[in-house]
Amino acid sequence: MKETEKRQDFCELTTKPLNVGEIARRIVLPECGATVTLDGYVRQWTKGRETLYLEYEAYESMALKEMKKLVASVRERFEISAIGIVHRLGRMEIGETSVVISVSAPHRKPAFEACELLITELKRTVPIWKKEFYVGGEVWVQGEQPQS
Amino acid sequence: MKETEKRQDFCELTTKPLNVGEIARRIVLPECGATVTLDGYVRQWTKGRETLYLEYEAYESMALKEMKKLVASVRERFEISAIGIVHRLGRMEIGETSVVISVSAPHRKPAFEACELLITELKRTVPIWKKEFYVGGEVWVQGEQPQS
Amino acid sequence: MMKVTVLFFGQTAEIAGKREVEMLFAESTAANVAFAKIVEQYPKLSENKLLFAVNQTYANGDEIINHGDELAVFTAVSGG
Amino acid sequence: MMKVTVLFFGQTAEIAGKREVEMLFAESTAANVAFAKIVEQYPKLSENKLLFAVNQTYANGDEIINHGDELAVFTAVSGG
Repeated sequence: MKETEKRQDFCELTTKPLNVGEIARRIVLPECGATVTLDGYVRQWTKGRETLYLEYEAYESMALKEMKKLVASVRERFEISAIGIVHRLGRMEIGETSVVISVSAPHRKPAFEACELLITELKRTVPIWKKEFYVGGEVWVQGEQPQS
Repeated sequence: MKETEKRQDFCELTTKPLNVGEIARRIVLPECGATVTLDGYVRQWTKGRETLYLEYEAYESMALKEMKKLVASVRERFEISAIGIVHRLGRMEIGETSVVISVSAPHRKPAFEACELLITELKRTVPIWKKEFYVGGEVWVQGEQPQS
Repeated sequence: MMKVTVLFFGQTAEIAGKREVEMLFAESTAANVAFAKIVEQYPKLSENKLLFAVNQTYANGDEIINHGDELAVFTAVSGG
Repeated sequence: MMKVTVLFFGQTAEIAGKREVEMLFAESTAANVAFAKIVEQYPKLSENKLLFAVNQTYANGDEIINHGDELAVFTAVSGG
């Protein structure tokens, strides 16, 4: 059973627009009743400053490895059935989705917890970087430091 | 601003299949960077018992009123931007979505908290009932009692 | 006498054998009195823990019923 | 001497002016020694807090570098 479930997990990087509904529905399994999905996208306004667009890049081979490690470790900790993570790379306009994390489970509570932990850890450990382009400038967004 | 945001909220009942991605994307606003979505659907297996399908019915006018009250009260408590709730009624097959709750926010943490509270309270207070059809029988699923 | 509409849903509709009925109550009847009369009329309802609503709002029982009000009797909700 | 590939991303790629370079190290060089040499070659890198990886895994510095290894130098990640 554990093996069957694991085959449903996926971690992907793509430059194409993400379809949040399609990703969320890919992990629906017969023993599941709930899927929690985080849709992260480009925010236009941050404390009165306007973002024009973002550009994401990744250390792709390592990012996929780290995403898979993350999935394996979160799986161990929660009563969940499947995890799907897709991160988009390249230029993204306002409102466009940069990351989707979906977690399916028999019952919703562990799906909420696992999904929140996955995005927190992804932002801390997966080697992806974003550059923000705003009116009059551009800046590499500073992330948190991972503690090893 | 509060007024502008409120116009984005929606509570709906429908007998048509739900499109989780479409619902989630309807509440994306310029100040938002994250949407958390719960997709609740028909589970086939519950502790070794097989469900064939479910039938949902609602006290529609009161259900919409309770959903709107719930949205208003959750809005007060969290730094969130918009809430969308759609519940499907009628017969639903295995894996088909019965409810979608989406919450958008500038930052993800309150969106997770609000989404989880919304589904917990919806299940406790919104007058909707489901009947489970299984091999050899059918039963009205017993809900929790709301404390007034 | 005042005329009110009484609605049943799910399990209570199955027990009552109908989804809607009109009933007459004396002026100034309190909700808990009205609901007790409804349950008296469909005694099998009392085998379940019941919830009551007056005009699409959960009732605490103190409400005074008015002509034309919409009452509802149902079991614990199970949506989601 | 061993040949390794050194990768830069985002801000470190801008500072180094390249995304990839080959470098030579003595046999049995530890990762922290190798990374110190890389930073020496591109001194502006040291203006940032840096993270290091060996073969697509975060390095703690103790790793012994082998011929053909893939090293990477980058700033705190900011995906999501």
